[in-house]
Amino acid sequence: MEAIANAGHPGAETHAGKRSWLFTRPTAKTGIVSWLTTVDHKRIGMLYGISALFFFLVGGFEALLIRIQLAVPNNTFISHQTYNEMFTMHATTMVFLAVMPLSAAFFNYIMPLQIGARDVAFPRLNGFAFWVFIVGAIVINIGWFVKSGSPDAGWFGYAPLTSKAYSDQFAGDMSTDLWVMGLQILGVSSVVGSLNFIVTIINLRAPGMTMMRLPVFTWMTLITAFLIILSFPAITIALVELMMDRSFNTNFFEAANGGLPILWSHLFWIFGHPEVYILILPAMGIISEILPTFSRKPLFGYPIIVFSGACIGFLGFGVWSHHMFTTGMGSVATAAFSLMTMAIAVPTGVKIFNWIGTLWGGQLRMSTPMMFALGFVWMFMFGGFSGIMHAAAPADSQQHNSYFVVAHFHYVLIGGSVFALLAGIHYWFPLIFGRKVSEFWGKLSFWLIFVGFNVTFFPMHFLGLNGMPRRTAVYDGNMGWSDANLVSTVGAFILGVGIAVYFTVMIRTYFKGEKVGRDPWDARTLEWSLPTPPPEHNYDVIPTIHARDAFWYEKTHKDEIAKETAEHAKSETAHGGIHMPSQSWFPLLAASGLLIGAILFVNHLFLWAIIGGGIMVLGIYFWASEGPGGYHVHLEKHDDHGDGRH
Amino acid sequence: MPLFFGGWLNWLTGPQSTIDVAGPVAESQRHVFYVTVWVTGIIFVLVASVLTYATLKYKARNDSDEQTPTPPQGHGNPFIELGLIAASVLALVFIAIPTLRAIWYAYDVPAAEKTNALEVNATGYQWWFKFEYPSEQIDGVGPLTTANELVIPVGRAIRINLRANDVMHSFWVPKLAGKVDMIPNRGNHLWLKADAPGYFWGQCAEYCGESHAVMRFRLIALAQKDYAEWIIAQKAPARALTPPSDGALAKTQPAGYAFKNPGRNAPGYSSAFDTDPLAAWLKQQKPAANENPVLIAQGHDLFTAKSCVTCHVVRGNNMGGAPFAPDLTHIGSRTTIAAGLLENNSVNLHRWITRPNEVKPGNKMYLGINGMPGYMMMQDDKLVPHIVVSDEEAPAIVAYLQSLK
Amino acid sequence: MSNHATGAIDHHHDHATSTGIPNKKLFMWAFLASDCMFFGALISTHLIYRLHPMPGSPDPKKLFSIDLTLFATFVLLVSSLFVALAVNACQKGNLKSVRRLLLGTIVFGLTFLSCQVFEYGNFLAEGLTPSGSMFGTTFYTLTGTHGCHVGIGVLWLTLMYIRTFKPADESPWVLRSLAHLIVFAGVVVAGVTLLVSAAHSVEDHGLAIRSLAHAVRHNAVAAGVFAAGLAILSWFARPRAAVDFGEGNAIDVESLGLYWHFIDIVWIVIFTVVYLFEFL
Amino acid sequence: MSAPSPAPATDQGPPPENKFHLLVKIAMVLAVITGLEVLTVYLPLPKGVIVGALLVMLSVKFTLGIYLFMHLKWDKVFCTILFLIGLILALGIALSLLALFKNSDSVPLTSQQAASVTVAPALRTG
Ligand code: HEA
Ligand code: HEA
Ligand code: HEC
Ligand code: CUA
Ligand SMILES: [Cu+2]
Repeated sequence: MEAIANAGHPGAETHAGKRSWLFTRPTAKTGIVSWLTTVDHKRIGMLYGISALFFFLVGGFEALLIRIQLAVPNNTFISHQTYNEMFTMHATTMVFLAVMPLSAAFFNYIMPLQIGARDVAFPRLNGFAFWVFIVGAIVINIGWFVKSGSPDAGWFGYAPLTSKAYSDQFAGDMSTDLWVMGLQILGVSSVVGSLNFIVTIINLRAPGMTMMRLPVFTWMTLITAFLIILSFPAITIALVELMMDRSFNTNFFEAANGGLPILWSHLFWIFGHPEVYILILPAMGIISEILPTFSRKPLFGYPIIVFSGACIGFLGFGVWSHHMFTTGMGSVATAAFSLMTMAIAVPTGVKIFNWIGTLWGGQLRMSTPMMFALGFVWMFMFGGFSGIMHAAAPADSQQHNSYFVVAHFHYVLIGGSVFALLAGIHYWFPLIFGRKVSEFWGKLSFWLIFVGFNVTFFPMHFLGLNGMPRRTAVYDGNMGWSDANLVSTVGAFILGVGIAVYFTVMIRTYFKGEKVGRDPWDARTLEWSLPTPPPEHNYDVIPTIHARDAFWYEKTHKDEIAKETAEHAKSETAHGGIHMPSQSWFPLLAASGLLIGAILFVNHLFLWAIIGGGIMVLGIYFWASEGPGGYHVHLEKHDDHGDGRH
Repeated sequence: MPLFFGGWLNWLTGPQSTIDVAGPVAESQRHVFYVTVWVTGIIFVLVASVLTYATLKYKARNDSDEQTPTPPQGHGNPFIELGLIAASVLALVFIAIPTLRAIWYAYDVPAAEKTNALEVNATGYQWWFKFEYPSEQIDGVGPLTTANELVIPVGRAIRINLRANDVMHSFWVPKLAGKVDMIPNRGNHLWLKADAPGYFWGQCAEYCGESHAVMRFRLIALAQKDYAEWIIAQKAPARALTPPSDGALAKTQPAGYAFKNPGRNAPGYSSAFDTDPLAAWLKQQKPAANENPVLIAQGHDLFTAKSCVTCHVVRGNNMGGAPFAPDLTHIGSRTTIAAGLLENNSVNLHRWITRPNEVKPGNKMYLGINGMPGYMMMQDDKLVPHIVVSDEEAPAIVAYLQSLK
Repeated sequence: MSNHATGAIDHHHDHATSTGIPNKKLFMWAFLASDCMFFGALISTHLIYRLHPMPGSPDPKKLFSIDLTLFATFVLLVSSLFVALAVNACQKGNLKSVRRLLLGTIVFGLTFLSCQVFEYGNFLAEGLTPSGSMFGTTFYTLTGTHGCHVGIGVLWLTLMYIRTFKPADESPWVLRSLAHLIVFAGVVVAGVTLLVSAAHSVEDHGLAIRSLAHAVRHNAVAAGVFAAGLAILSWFARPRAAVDFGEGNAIDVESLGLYWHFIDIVWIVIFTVVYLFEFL
Repeated sequence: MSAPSPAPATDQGPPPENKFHLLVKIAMVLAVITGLEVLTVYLPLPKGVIVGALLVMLSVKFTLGIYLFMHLKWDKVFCTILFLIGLILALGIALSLLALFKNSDSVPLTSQQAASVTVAPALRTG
């Protein structure tokens, strides 16, 4: 109450002096402290984005090592062990530390703007989710620096390879413990973040922003958030069981004592399949923003696109065993999962068709974001088709764990998710940084990436059909795989150059790019009504929404909107100005407790680990005690936000 | 070079091709694959043409195009959408029907062939395969047991019970059948049939630890007569060659080959072998012409002295052994060693028994397993050498192992 | 735990959220949906392993004491009622009742935990260990995870209880509240020790004053801590100036209540599926 | 239970109705059902019937719990929907898992006493 009262009534400042020093809120707006204590969804979004891009490079670097090793048969570039660590870390990094957080970056930055909110529902929790993510990332990557080495059990860590008996090369090996602990922590981050997004989207919409007026990207954020909160518990349980096995000698996956390793597979994929939709739905959301903007048309069949997104999410929970067609589930179960999986093609197809419908009759501007978006449609469709081939269980019994699968999922993951995320970066760059990437360099990077990507992964279909299993550090030269592998490696380097160009251009643009004003793309959704970069409080006046493409409507009904805004501004000032949440140290403190506890735990210092837990509880306790705080931005006095703070 | 069009086909005819198949099960699976390729291919062509057309037709060609008034702001058309949904469902039905048929077909031996089927047990170990023939019992020993090379009769349905001893593995002979996993504490099975005699490549297809990449095996399909002969030969205990008793044993014998360490990951295959692997296999069944009984006897002694016998059975020569190491009774008649990785010749054998860890990192013969020390053993939490086979000793053991036809 | 951690903007500015559901409540319900999956996976694991038990695995029927479990179930049920009443009281601004009911919930929650500790003690004595058999593995992990949820719930309840003493003026309060919390923790540990020990001696000597006295005698330190702690707690709880806790906090108590009820409901499922089914 | 309220009055609309008696009644009903459940287990009925009865009583308790104790009855339906999404998914997945593992293809080797093939290879020699 106190904080609210404090913020609500002028004069409450007089009490502030009596507050404990502990709860003095950080107020820096620039510098390191401002970033460590930030609760601003835009800054948190940027933090997510930068970390994710960093890990994308790390994951890509690992991929290049993989490709070098496979360039020629019987290569000795890296050892088997290193190779195994490499693909495990490559996948874990790309999935959990690059693509998911990059999506989260967009959720954070863009979604609140799209619904006309000032921030997310629980700003400090949002900061916490980010710091916990960093903790998880650190824990997973500790392996590079310790004797145990990095996790090496594959990204789905099938039991019992992860059990103590088969993963400890020497006493005190902790690489698998790092993986187990890291994923659990990342799970906490994702679930907490997603709960926040769900509440935000459902509760903080601007007046008039009905659910069926939400931009599609926001819809996909919502569905993704649901997938996260509903699928992560399954892997958390699996990881807890594994952790119990490893740390306290229980029997969950100990075959000799009645354990069923296949239970791990089920629990993992109950999470794992929704996870791949967690990776693709945000991408689809981004595409559904870009295509209409650059076609200058509303999205074709908005309701059905939204509905099919929800459908994909829901069906996604009923198909997990298609990763286990070869585990001998019995004919009925195999058939059921086979058919369920195929069913997903229908809602996905609907999206493809509607995107094409959006282009139809439009005025397509082939700017770089549009190029990436069209690349997405092509490549994702292609990857989807090989997914359908997997869905046919008998065909999959040949393709499973072969390079055909590797081809499939890179088509959907890179051609799908990554293309869309790269498109999104181009698309929203002007909004976030007020500068625009040059078309020439943007398109060059697109074509390098597009060509490199296909040269890398198209031949892998043939490798798979020709019987090359995945996760093999070496292969013989007499198997007919040598040419395709070499081509693929060359492709990976073209792709690498493309990515390098992309990053270089982005960095250059940040410093030297062409400056642009508000709404450079003639876009349709609300976030573009903001100046670039958007002010801390986002909207001077919370907008009122009258139509689906809210900003397009504003642009076509200028007078009406201006009048309305003026009225609202008045009433808002009467309320004491714009209320903003205060920054806080405690999310960071709580997360660092988690880091300390996790590191002690993986070193099997279980009792010491309680110290970390204690720090975390203390962090949360202070967090709860300090209250949300808050201060006001008064626009009439300063157009800026430096003042008006208590 | 495969980079021109015809080359794509070369990319599909390797020894583990899933397209160039040799048995009815793999064929049924390929059929389903072809159906999916056709259906998705047609959809791809249709959708891609519309997409291309739309992109080209509605593309803004210059700046002035971009300035023209906004296009009609259409929001969708329910009829088109429903129609496309219906079409997609229809397309899926085309895939679903053969899918269902093949699922049931591939699940187990068809009823008509049940009585004639041969049952085999295959067990996955880190990183090799054990094969047992429950129908071929050897008195006082148990079922006929071999490793890494599964021999089957042509034209008969083979039902393979799949088990795993340590971690998950997967049994995959692409030309004959899709894979089925070998999972600890789970009883899986698959069935397959070879249409004609042949020599097939197989590989573990589930990641199973450090040397997963080199956990391979071979499957040899023989005409009924050859198969029967093979069974008889295999059921017999190991060959015993008596050396001349002229004291020659004391002297070192010539190796009969030159050994130079080819290094880590060096290939173990040869084009000579690949031209007709089945012939090579048949040849391998017969004793070599130039056997040196003295060297072999030396090898036999070394095999015991180096405590190879703690793990390996050579039925007739030594019993005991351990179930987690390959049965070597007839190792000389196999075309490969180290789980299908190296062709079975003197140099490769030499390489394997002197430097197992270079061939197959982390393998259990090197590290020891279940408390049995291997080439290394645990002492005070440190790995220390336990068995050393020197380049001088190796030729005798090689000769001994090769004599075990 | 998070009574103030959350929701500032809407509270103050747009008085209503888009749906009219308070943010915290929505958050809780979404979290509980997620927790359904959590316990769903855990209970499934247990049941899967019960489907085909290993030969020679322990017979749960011989281990389980239905009286004890029934008692624990009633205890949890009553605590659930208390927290429901606490929400009710808070909505009406009845601070004293809120405090009493929260304390009641805590006491019953702890009694439940004591039952669990007691049960574990018995099972361990019978040779059922987490590593000894699959049944032990899944049973301890499942009920232990539930127990952890209860423990977190008790911590949250305690923090909420202490929160009700926050002074309305801005005077510093953190240190006092921390002290409050620490004393509380001492009382809890001592109390549970006494309770478990009492249960054991009731088992040995029958239900009589004598056995209770026995428990106290054997845990003199715990008894001392318990008594002293209670005294300090009542000193902390003495009536003072106005506090900053009222109807406005009903949503905080309600979120806590949702969590607590959910634990109870999970127990309802465990009671039937894990315990009763074994008696068929 | 009716001590005067020290909290300041607020202007937040009509006070919520007093549910004291209702809640106590619900608790009693729940207690009674719990007792019945235990009794049911010992009834000389076919196993299927007992399981059915237990599941029915379980669902009644569950529903009473979420609907009344947890206020779903008085809250916006959206809360119910939100929770049901999780509940139904969890139920569906739990049931499919049980079905998968009940299947004869899934009987663990360790529980097939008769099976002889490589069950515990470490124990056999030769
Ligand atoms: C972004 C992530 C993503 C996405 C979106 C998908 C989408 C799909 N995936 Fe994929 N998948 C992965 C990521 C993804 N997958 C990963 C990472 C793995 C491997 C994990 C591992 O083992 O490491 C995997 C593995 C995998 C397997 C297991 C293979 C194996 O290991 O044996 C299967 C099996 O069914 C499968 C199927 C599908 C299907 C049917 C879709 C569908 O959603 C695709 C639907 C799309 C289309 C079909 C195209 C557009 C539709 C039309 C134009 C309409 C008309 C079409 C028809 C009627 C056919 N995937
Ligand atoms: C979103 C997920 C994602 C992404 C983006 C990628 C991207 C890439 N992947 Fe990966 N991959 C997976 C997810 C992903 N992958 C998964 C889930 C697996 C399964 C793992 C398992 O089996 O457990 C896998 C496995 C996998 C394999 C199979 C390994 C095996 O089975 O043995 C291969 C082989 O070629 C491969 C290659 C690549 C390549 C070449 C890229 C390229 O697209 C990468 C492009 C990026 C770059 C080339 C970076 C460029 C960087 C620079 C220019 C700067 C240099 C960097 C530094 C100095 C830090 N991946
Ligand atoms: C610790 C037990 C152990 C000892 C001791 C041992 N081996 Fe092995 N041996 C194995 C295992 C396990 C394999 C399978 C390794 C693999 O392929 O991963 C094997 C494989 C082999 C093979 C190849 C078999 C095939 O079919 O592929 C040969 C030949 C062999 N060992 C010979 C020897 C000789 C000679 C010695 C003694 C100098 C020896 N072994 C000592 C365990 C042992
Ligand atoms: Cu065995 Cu891979
Ligand atoms: Cu999947």
